[in-house]
Amino acid sequence: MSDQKTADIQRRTEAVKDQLIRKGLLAEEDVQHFLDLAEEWKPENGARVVARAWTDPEFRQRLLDDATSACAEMGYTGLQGEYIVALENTPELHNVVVCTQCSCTAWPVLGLPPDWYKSPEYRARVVRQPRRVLSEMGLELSPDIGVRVWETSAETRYMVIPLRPSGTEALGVDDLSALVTREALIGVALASQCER
Amino acid sequence: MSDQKTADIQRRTEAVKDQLIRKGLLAEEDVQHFLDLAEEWKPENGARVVARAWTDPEFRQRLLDDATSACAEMGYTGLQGEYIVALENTPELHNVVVCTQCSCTAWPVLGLPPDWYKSPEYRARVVRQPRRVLSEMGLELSPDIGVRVWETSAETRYMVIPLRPSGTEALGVDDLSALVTREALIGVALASQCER
Amino acid sequence: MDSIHDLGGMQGFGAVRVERDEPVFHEPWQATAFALMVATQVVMRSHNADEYRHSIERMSPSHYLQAHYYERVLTGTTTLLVEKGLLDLQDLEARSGGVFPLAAPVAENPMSDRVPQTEARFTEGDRVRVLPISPAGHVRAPKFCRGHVGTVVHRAPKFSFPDTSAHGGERRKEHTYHVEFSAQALWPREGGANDSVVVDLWDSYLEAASS
Amino acid sequence: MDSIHDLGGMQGFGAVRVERDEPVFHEPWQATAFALMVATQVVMRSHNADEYRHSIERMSPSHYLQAHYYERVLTGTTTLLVEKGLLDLQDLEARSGGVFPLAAPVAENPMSDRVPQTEARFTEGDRVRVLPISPAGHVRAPKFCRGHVGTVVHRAPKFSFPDTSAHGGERRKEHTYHVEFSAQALWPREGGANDSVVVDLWDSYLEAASS
Repeated sequence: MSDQKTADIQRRTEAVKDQLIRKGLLAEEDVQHFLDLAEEWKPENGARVVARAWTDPEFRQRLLDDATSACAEMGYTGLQGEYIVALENTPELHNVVVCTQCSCTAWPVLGLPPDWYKSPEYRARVVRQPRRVLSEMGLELSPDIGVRVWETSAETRYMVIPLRPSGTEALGVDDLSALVTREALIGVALASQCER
Repeated sequence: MSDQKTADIQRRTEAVKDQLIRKGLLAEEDVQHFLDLAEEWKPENGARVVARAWTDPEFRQRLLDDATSACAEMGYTGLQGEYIVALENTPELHNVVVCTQCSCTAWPVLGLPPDWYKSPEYRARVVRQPRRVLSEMGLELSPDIGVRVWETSAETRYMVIPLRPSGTEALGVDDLSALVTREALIGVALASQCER
Repeated sequence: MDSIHDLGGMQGFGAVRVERDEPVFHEPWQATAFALMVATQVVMRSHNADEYRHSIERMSPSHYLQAHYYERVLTGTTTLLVEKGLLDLQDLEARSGGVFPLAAPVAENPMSDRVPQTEARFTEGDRVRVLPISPAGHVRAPKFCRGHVGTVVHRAPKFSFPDTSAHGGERRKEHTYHVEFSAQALWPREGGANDSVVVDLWDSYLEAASS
Repeated sequence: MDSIHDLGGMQGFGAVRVERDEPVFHEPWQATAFALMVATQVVMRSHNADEYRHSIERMSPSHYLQAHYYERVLTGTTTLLVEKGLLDLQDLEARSGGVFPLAAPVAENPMSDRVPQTEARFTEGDRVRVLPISPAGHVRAPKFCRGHVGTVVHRAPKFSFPDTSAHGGERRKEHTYHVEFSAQALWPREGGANDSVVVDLWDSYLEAASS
């Protein structure tokens, strides 16, 4: 970098896009296509998968055996969903997902990840001090519960199946899915008795 | 850090100094004392040690056996000079000094280190790519010459004894010492036939 | 590549800040940067995902830490487009009205010399040690687990080996394994007794361990 | 502490910039920061050199990389003075007219549990392996040599063990050794055949190696 000032990030982004389109390497529709896709990837998808697993024992088993096809049968598949593994929380074990080296996430079921997931703070600390990070984020876990942190270092994309909150026996799938946030699917929160 | 702006570094420094003096924890003379000392620590000291080693075989041997006392007998001792080791370059081996974790240096013989020595660039790269770093800094070494990088990770403080340039047989100690720069004492340059 | 991107276990960072009801994109340029990152790989096929990840790793550490995620995305993608001659840096700088910082060039000799493992060498329950490798080029074994012994808890399918595919090498596929390391083995005085970290590791990164 | 300060071998950095005829201090505050760093340790004895080094390690990685060397010096020193109750941060911020960023607190449980080695266990020519330690507190074994085998080329005198003295532990002294690692062992595809790196390592960091 010279002593000149760094260009505004918005103008840098526009310059790349404009030049790719001007040279015919990409079309405006290509860009729009992936923005439309990004709208379809959202944590509500993963929440529906979880709610169904809570209420349908056979689906739960299929999800644990082969989450990629179990999610695909609900329509959640595609980029960064090529090999999904579902991690079921139990009263003894809590699962948390991170990508320390970049910010990989199961897009079709979790959506594009939030800024905190992509931050150096989360990526550096959650593998070393998971209980402390979770506590700072509002989730206090008993020392009796083991914490298993899953590092997304290769091509597996993870989703957490949180514990079904007690007192939700009467709820249907739609109401249940409303209890599952993006944070719960990553493992930094529990499924809540209060709706999202 | 809050959203407020970081205070100017000059004002931060003055605030610390003023408060230490106001509280009687330090005196203005204490601060001045170490600034005066810093003036005495300079690469010219190490250059004189090298020139003497080039011309006095017994001193050279004492320097290689116990550089701490050999330097002390010339008056170069004190802070960060408690245990000095002299590294003699040979036609087959070139020595380079670094401190990857902070910026330790033998103050009494080398002086306080220059900014490049303290930079992340030098500290990160010279242990991994010493030939490339030296080359970028203007020192091309034949592949026949081994490079030994000395990492100042504990309490040993190093100084390099560069090779005496050819054609300097007629020079006395003062003229010889003028050929030895701080960079030569660290090992990123050779002693030069041209004066500093 | 031993670069700033390999953050797992690095200390000195503060609290994780969670934004309530965070939008997917905070500003329009972030959406564009995201779409360009995917479109260059999927539509243009100008580079693969491993080259892309490596391009971000090559950013200067200071720039990496200061940049928002989608600035890293744009920087890596643009670096590759410029390196491959598809875009011109001077032109981009003229159009954007300032310096356009890119990532550093690929190291010399970046290609992995790990022996390809076409057949799975390990299975669930096996104890494995992560090799203490430190290659100049792309690698996906995080530093925090290198040299440590863990247990295979799952064998995943074969996936393209990133250390070669990031550098134009032959496409080879290897199984990856979910390897569980006890937290106390990784960080003896910090890790909880019941806690562990599971890392997804290619076969080539591992050797059999007895204990 | 696995922090940004442990830079040896980290990739992604650019060229080393040498300033011709560089002055010892570029601005008066740098001289003051230097003098305060020494005077607090030597005159006030408010902290020792190991606490001081560790205080700089605790700076946030982003601040560390952006700060000039003497800003790191001032930040570490001031952090300790505030932690020890000798200076008040709010007062310093009021006087300096803005935020005064300090280093992060010491980790929980930072004290080393390495067994003290009062007698030298190694001698010149011995092959030794650096233990793959990753302590929460201060340590002076650089990451790039951890887990690697080298040869002792010199035994230095005993010096205070930094991992305990940085955290108020008993003052214990151990020999350090100049341990030579072949460049090809550290970086297989990059290191020159005749090249090596010598690291000065406390006895406790090492174990005997057969090969």
